[in-house]
Amino acid sequence: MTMKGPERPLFDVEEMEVSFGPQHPATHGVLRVQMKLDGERIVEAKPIIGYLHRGTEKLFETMTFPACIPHTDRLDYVNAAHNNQGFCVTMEKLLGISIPPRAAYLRMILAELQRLASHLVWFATHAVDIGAITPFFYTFRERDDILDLFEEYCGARLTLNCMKIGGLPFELPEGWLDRCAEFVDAFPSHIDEYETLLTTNRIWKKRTIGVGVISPEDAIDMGLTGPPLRGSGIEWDIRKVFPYDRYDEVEFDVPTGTNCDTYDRYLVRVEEMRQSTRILRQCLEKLPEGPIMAKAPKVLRSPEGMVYGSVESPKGELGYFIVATENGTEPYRCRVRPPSFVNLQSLPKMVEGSLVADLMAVIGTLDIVLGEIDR
Amino acid sequence: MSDDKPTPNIDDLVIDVEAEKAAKIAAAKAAAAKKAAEEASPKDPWEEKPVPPVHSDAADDDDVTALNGALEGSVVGADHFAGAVTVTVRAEKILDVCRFLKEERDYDFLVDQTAVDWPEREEGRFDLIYWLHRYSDSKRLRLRAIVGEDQTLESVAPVWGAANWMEREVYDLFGVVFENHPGLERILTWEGFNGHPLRKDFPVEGIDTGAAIYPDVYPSGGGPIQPDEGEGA
Amino acid sequence: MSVKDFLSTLLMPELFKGMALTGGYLFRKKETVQYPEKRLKPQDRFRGMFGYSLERCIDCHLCAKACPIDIIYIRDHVEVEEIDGKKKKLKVIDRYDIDVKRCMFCGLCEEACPTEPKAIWLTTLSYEGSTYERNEELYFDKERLESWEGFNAFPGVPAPIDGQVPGDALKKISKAETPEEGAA
Amino acid sequence: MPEPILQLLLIPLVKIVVLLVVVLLIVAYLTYAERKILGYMQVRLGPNRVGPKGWLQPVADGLKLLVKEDLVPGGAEKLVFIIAPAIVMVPALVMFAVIPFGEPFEVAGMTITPYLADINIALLFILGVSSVGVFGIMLGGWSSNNKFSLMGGLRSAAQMVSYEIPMGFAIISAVLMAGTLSMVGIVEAQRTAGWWFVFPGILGFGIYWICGIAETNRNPFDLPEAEAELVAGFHTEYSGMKFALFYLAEYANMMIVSAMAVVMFLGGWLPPFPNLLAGLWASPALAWIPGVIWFLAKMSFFLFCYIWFRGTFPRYRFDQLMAVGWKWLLPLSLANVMLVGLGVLLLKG
Repeated sequence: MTMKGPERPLFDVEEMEVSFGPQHPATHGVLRVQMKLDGERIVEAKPIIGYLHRGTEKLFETMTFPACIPHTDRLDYVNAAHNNQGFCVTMEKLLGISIPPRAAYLRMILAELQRLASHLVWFATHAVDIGAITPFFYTFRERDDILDLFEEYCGARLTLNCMKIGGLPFELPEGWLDRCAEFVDAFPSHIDEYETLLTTNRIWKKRTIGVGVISPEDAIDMGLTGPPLRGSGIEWDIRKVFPYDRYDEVEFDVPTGTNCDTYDRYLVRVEEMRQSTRILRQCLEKLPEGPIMAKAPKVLRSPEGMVYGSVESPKGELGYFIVATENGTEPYRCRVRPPSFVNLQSLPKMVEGSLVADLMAVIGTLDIVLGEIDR
Repeated sequence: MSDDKPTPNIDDLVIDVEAEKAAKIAAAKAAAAKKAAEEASPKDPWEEKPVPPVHSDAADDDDVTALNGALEGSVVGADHFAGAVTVTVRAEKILDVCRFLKEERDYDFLVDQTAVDWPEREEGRFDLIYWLHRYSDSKRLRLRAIVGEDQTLESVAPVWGAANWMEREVYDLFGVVFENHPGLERILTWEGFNGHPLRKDFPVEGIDTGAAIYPDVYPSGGGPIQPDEGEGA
Repeated sequence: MSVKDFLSTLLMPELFKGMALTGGYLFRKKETVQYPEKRLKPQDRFRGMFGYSLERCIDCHLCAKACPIDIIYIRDHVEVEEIDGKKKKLKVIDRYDIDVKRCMFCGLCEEACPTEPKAIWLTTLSYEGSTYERNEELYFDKERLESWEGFNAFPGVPAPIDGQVPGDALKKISKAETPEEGAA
Repeated sequence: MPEPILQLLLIPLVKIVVLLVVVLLIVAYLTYAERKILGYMQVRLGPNRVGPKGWLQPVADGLKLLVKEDLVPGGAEKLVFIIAPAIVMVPALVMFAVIPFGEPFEVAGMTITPYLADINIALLFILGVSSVGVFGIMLGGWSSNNKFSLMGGLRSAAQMVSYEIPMGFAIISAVLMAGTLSMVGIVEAQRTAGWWFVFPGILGFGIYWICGIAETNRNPFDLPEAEAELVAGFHTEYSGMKFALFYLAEYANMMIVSAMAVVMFLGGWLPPFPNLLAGLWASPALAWIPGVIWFLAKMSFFLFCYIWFRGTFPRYRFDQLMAVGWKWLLPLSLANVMLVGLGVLLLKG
């Protein structure tokens, strides 16, 4: 990527190498970006990852199927429910378990609440990266309400471990549905509040429109999923394409963008929050009575084969690829397809040729979580 | 057991072997009777015993036939399991197969690429897995290429940009070398790391890399039970 | 550019709207909980610190097997005793240790426990487990698990009370029975 | 004691001491106010642990910074690194010499002016001295031997230089209306004119205010220290009292900009609308309040706005900041000068 401008620079230009992170206020964890700068312009950006590598995939190979679930919590730590759900959905596919409708609906409620929580974290950090500090506190206030709901349901706020292969571990506590409904009713007005601060703000628009553009063709080629792909105008959502649990029974729209830039991805995510509340309303309405666990054996024994299952996590397609051996009680190989990992790969494509400040906007808009990238 | 605590009810700790056996038999009988009664009435799928998916031949899948037609001898076998087709292809032909699938069959999205280690297997140690997606009809196809430990493989990064990091990861964690990769470096571990962590012969507890390892410290008499200590009786 | 657009560019109404919002928040109620003086009360199912009852434990080792990170260490021996003229095997637990410093509070041990009510559970209403020393202070043997001895030593942890040993995550604990520390 | 010594030495000395103490006290409590107000806007309480309601927080902060280890990074230009904070701090304090806080009053038969000096080129003096401050920031950024600091220093140099021009033009519009460069003269001119200059010079006021925010490196123009990009910008490597000097200088500069806005556009120490309210009941009541109070009240409004902006807005990007400065503010300020000049010409003949 060369700098736009006169063919031959007036002065000798020396590129400055800046190592961005792994300790830096804006890198969302321990991401490191090795940059070559020409003044403020990024000539080359190379993400360096692996500072949080804990060998989770190796650990999966040593533990029984149910014992894997708490470890999935720690992959994308702001988004535990989807990790649980992805693993459980995949295992149910492998074992041929079909879960009761009540369990499926409860899973959807938990997953959509978690999506809201995750998007709120994204909103907060994205805004802080671009210099608006106040939305952080407003979104975390609502996120705390969601975490309270989680805590009431399963006893944990962050690393939930709230699903089991074949259903759910707990029945709902008394009054939980009412509190959830109360939250869902109040939430859209809060979204309006956040949007007042940013959506129409001219500084916000200047910072995001036309920044981090990736064309639909490139987006597909780089394997983008989730909001970054939808921001590039491709209507694609695992919940619609390969519905799991009972997502085929609820109505919702898949928002898409047109300009393929950071602002569109911002709008897509904000709209996704609204759609999530819509799904939540329907789920709360339709929630049937019945058992919450399928009739699964206590000790799960797998057939031989490979299976891939995926869910639409707030970051993109979260997939689990499990290779099982005959009568095995633990996965022979369990690969996680982390959406953040694949999405981060297109960071150089998005930022090269733009300014340092745009790097922040793009890292924010990719919504990466390093726990998931490094695994 | 200290004296100030309530002594445990002795009956709870006593196991009457004979009585236990009898109780077990009775319970099993009751369960069998209940099961027979339940089997008579129709049940919801989640009430029934789960039926695991089975393998079936997928040679007549249209992608497989197309592949066979265009690139003769590239397909070794095709298997259908749990709603997905796995096509085993020759490792030497992987780039041609991928290019064909992308250009002719519209598989323009590489969802995932990974590897599986089978150290004991004769055909070759590693399974390379490519998991493709087609947007037009949302079909997914899994390619499998078997690679030996000292074999290399053609990189598919020129076909799908997404393969770049995934191949780096496979190289890092399994040690499979990809040819013509734009920058095959370690990605999750560091350059110079001794070993490939996801191989089955890599110890789970890790290796001494020279970095400080802080051992677990336990109080005297605590800590994990050593094998020579014996696990109960 | 229409007049309206021009005016909105010049007068910056959206910026003032944002300022009105933040300015309005100056006078709203604050969300802060002044921590050491006031505490948020965890929910009934909150997976806090461990509780254990030697009385109920049947020494089946299921919790140790369920634990994903193998931090429960159980050791027992069998004593043959004569009770009422019958010879009976008696399992005696020598050691029941949990290495809490490595625990990730997933609750699988509680889920695996077959007794009713549970012999090991995670529903103590406390989240204050920090210490200055992790090897000794965060290694709980069976005496400490039962009495929470030492655990009380942490500043501000309410002592366990009678009603707070439900043994089952699903059983309701009456909120009135727990010491009221002033939840906000 | 002979009269001249008293007049020339003692009174100015006392005034200097009082001014320094008051200014530094206000600066210290401005940091407290910022944290408190930001906290309140963000549904939290802000500092409230040290002393009642956190009133002693600035003292605690100061003590902490005082006893902190004073690091000079390896490879830094040591001398420059050490004097850079002073270069920033001293001009910020010197500028207070010409700020008129109130009207002269009599004590024991002596007329005492609540300002150090009323020089006839006060505005030029302020413009000149304030430009010195940017050297400190640049030198501090450059001498730290840190790439983020260097970028912060460069950004701040470019930003300050380009915003000083429209700011100068905005000040000129006020000077045109007053017909003098003296700060006291400008306030007196507003008294004779009967209205604050903000009403005829609303455009100039707006430009001055935006430039003032940019000059002090505050949100939404806080690029030199944008923590999301440059960690802490030019003072990344500073710690202890050196950092404190940078920090205090920023707040002192905020006060200067606010004070100048008050003097030039909001009538300095004058109560509002003396001619409109004359004869109404409110007029004597307003006049009864001392001028210093009026001045400080107006100034605190501006300082509050600083904090308010910080709590609300995102940050501009560097090229956008330049575009705003050169493409919008500069032409607007030029046009404003012409408009005001024309108005003055027509009205005053």
